[in-house]
Order: sequence, then C-alpha cells, then structure tokens
Amino acid sequence: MITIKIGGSRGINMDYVCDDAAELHKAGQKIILVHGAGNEANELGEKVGYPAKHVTSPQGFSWRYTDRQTLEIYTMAAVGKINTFLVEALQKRGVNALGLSGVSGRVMEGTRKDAVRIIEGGKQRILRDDYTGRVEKVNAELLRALLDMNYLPVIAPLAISYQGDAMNVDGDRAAAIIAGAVGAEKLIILTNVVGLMKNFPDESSLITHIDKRQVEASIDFAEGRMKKKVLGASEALKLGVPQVVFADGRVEHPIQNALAAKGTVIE
Amino acid sequence: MITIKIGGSRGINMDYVCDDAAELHKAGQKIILVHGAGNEANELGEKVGYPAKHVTSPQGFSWRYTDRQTLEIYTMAAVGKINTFLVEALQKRGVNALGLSGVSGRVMEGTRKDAVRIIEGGKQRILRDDYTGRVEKVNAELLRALLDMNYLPVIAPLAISYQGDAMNVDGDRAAAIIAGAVGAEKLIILTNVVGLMKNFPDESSLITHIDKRQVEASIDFAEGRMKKKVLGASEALKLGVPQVVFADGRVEHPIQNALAAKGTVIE
Amino acid sequence: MIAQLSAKITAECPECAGALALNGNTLKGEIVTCSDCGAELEITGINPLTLDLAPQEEEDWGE
Amino acid sequence: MIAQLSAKITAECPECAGALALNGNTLKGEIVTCSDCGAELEITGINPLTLDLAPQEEEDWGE
Repeated sequence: MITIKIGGSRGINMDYVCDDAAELHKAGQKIILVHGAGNEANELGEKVGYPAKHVTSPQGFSWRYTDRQTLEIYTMAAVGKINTFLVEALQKRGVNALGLSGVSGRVMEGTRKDAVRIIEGGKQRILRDDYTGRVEKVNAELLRALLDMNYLPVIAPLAISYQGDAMNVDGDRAAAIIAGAVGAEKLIILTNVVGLMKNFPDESSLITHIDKRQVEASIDFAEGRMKKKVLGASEALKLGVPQVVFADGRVEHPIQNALAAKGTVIE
Repeated sequence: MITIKIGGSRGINMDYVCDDAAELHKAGQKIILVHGAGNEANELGEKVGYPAKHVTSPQGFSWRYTDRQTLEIYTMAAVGKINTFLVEALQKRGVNALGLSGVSGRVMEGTRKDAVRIIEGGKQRILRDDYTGRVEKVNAELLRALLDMNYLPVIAPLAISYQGDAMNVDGDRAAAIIAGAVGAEKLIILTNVVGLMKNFPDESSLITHIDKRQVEASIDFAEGRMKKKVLGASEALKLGVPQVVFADGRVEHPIQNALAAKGTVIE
Repeated sequence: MIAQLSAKITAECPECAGALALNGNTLKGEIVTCSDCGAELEITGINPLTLDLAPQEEEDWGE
Repeated sequence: MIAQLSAKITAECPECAGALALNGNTLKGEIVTCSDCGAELEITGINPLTLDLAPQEEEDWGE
C-alpha cells in the first residue's frame, strides 16, 4: 500500500498523476491520495474579495491565517473543487475513487491551535480564531475498510479538532501521519521540482539518496515550501514508513518514476 | 433506517435538524442525510461574478443550467461548504458523520442530459454542455457498509454519469432513489413550510394524509419547488419506500415531528 | 454570447431536402421546424451553418 | 481591523503588579514583556484593557 501526496502548487500535471494512479490501481496497487489546496484557495479568496492572509511564527514558519471566513473559502477550494474533480478524473479512468475530507469519519483528528503566536510589523501577537491545527490521529480502520472494498481514497487537507472544529492542516504532514497510521510501504511526495537539490534550482545537483538518520539535516537544502515536505518526510520515517520519495509531478508516469527511485529517496 | 432530505432553501434551522439527528442516531436510529445546495450556489455565483442561470423546459420545469464553470461553483457550494460544515456540526454533537458527494464511490450514478431542450425568448433551443442529470443507480452496498460501521452518511446533490462526468442532480429525487435503494422505512423531506397545503400559504389547509395512489394528483397543491418534492415522493413510493413525510424544518425536533406524523404523510 | 446568424438565409432540410428559410437572428442550438416535412431540426453550427434532426429527449428534472 | 489602544496608558502587570507602560498603538492580542518581572503578557482585551500571561505554545506547521 502506498500513500501519495500531490502538491497544491502550480506545475503538477494532474492528468499524468491520474493516468499513473489508474494504471497502478488496476494492477492491484493499493493507493491513498492526499492533496493540497494552496493555490486554489488563494485564487478563490481573491475572487470573492477575501484574499488569503499568511502569517509567520517567530520561528520563521508561515501559514495561512484561517479565520472562519477563510476556512469556508479553503474548504470550498480543497473539498469542493480539487477533491471532487480529482475523484471525477479518476472515475473517468475507471477507478472507483472516493473523496473525503479529514472531518468526515474523523479521518484526521488533532489539536487546533486555539492560541497561535505570530510576528507582524515587528510585533508579536496571539491569534485566537485561527482554524489551523496538527493532525495527530488517523482513522486507519475506515481507510483500510475502503481499501479492502477496492476504493481509492482521496483525502483533502482538512481535519477535525478534538472539540469538533474543522481545521486547515498541512497536507504534507497529513500525508505523513496517514502513511504511518495505515502502515504504507512508501510515502511518495509529488512536487513541481525534480526532488531535493543541493543548489536549488540547479537540477544536476539533485540529491538522489538520503539516509533517514540525516533527514533532519537535509532541511537546509529545502527552499520555502520544501521545508514542510522534509518535515513531513521525517515524521513519516519516525512513524515507521520504510521509504519516502520526493519525485517530479510535472512529467509522465510520476508515481512509477518514484517507485523506480527517480527523485530523492530517503530510507 | 430512514433517509432525510434537508432542503437548500432559506428558513430551515440546521441546528434543530442536527440536534434531532444526533439524538436519534445516539438512540440507535440509522440515518442517511441528503441535502440541497440551491441558495448557497446562487450566492457563490454572484460573489465570483458568474451568477447562476436558470433555464426552463418546454414542459415548464426549470433548473440550473450547469455549464462547466457553474458546475465548479455548484460543487464548491454543495460539497465544499454545505456538506463539510453539516458534517462538522454533527461531529460537534458526537455523531461520526461522513460526507460524500455522489461522485465518490459512484454513490449516485445516472444519465447526463447531453442534449437538453429549453425555451427562451419564445425560441426552443438545445443545450449540449449542461452537466445536469438524473440519478438512476445508487451504491447501496457502500452506504450499508458505512451504516454498519456506525457512520452517518451525509450526501451532497452531485452524481456521476456513466461516462464519468460529475453532474448536478435534483436533491429531492436523489433522496428518493437513495431511500429506495437502501430500503429505507421512511423518506422524510424537511422544507421551510408545514407540509403540503390545499391553499398555500394558509397553514390551516395542511393536508395531513395522502394515499400513495393519489400522490401524483397532489402535485396540483404543490407550489414551485414543492412540485419536485412531490415527484420525489412519488418516485420513492414506487421504489417501495413505505412512507414519505413532508415536515417543517424550521421548528425544533423536525425529524421526531415527522416520525410522529406531524406534516403531510403519504403512504 | 450564443453564436447566431448574421443575415437571412435559406438552407436545405436534412430530412426532405426542402427549402428552409432562416431569419437573421437564428441562434446556435435553436430548434426550427421544416415547413415542408414538419421535421424538428437543430441548428448544430453557425459558421458554417449545419442542421440535424433535433433529439427527442425525455422530461428532465435536473436541479 | 484589529482593535488597538487609542492613547498611551500605564497598566498593572498581572504577575508582579509592576507598572507597565503601553504605547498608543498597542494591538489586541499583542505580546508585551513586563520590564519589572520579564513575564510575557498578552493583551487579551482593549475596551476595557485586560492582560494575561501569554500562552507558551509549541511550534506550529499548520498550512
């Protein structure tokens, strides 16, 4: 069984990803897809006149400040648009895909940060209405039941807090926790780059292999969003996932390339 | 097992519906919820500058012309917003709700009208890009499996065509087909009126009982959207659902009222 | 905007080959009836003008 | 818009009761450090002004 994270960023070719997933699924490969929603949510926010606001923690991590109105926009983009049409694309290729957000069946549960510290205009401030959180528990029983009935679960990056609030979660980390919980043999993270590079964006500096004990150190090679993907990889490895692969989601057969170790393999 | 249709129209009190559903579910009552999306989709269309366009068939039925862009807006409203936050509301009340659109797991499948006849400005015209259709088949096996695992399925009014296209479907008719397919004892249709009335809107003219053999005739008492609800009721009865109840979704305990035959009972 | 004819035009009915007078604002997708054989025809294309027998489809309750 | 103080004000530190000078554009939710005891305080309310010990919360990767 493999877990595949499809990035929300531009450049990833969804047709190539769906073609490959369908081919593998029909050959008996059990798959769980987890997707992001970054761009779509930003675009929708602009269209409805409530643009996404990103905030940064004192430690330098940035994320989308998700007040209740932003949560609605994020959910419409992530669950309404991306998830549904990814499921449609897979159905069109003869795969019985089944879309879920983490809110449904408490597929992804965790702690909502009811008090988040940000830094803005040189001032530190506490945000209390940020519907953002961390995935800590996964309903592996439901996911396994769906896999046994030959469905292909497609998970949107939304979880539910222990108090029952929907919350925006980091898709990479969510994919890692899911992979760990269902005992995936591999976590494949498809992005719009060839993999981790020593000197970004020089593709010839692709790092093809990283020993899992050095994964934390490899964060220095990661640019911007890739930082979170490396954190996700390290989380998955800690949870017992034997192998994590960063592969290029822009080319044909992206998943089979990853299975053939084309990209950055961490094990 | 009962199927409950929650109208998309204004006035229905979602808190009352969720309170009641949670109470019944915890008492062991198996429930499938089906909801509409009319208003939300219209509002979102206005906000993103692509307002919903309704068209009318020569026979006088009107529906939302769902070209591809409208389908995206409809899906964001129906699956993204209404479905997800209905599931959140039920989760908050301790019910393990699980949201699905009919595209997922081919929960609702049917024929897309690839050529639809409309009348506009006195001229009859054929529309070929209308992602609208009729539910003809239901994945009852999946719904039963979810019920057996004690989930409360919440279904959004979107189905998939045999060719694999997502399509907008009539929520009332969808609820009827689902009720028939899963062998529901009752189909409860919650609306923003007390039930069917002889002289709408005079509530004292409420029709409390209709023999199922007269259901088609009772369409004459139905105003606007209620026509479709009566067609849905008659469809459910034809499929063997023993009883259909129209009940008021604006008051407390709307479902228990329906179970106690408060509203219009057709059997 | 729906494509439409720019001027009056006479077309040939695909069923009976009769002459079919179409006025200037005929729309793409419009249904016209042939005055000779009474067949219902669909304007399937404007530039170039193409016609076909209009599909008979059942009642639709889509929402 | 985030609520903020309209003018300079001196408040009392909830930890050590020391005097806490707050300038005019202090925001709701802002974290200020008490110059006497060094405690990190959160402006939990503006009208009326309320203060509390700022929560220490873990690293957050939310997206």
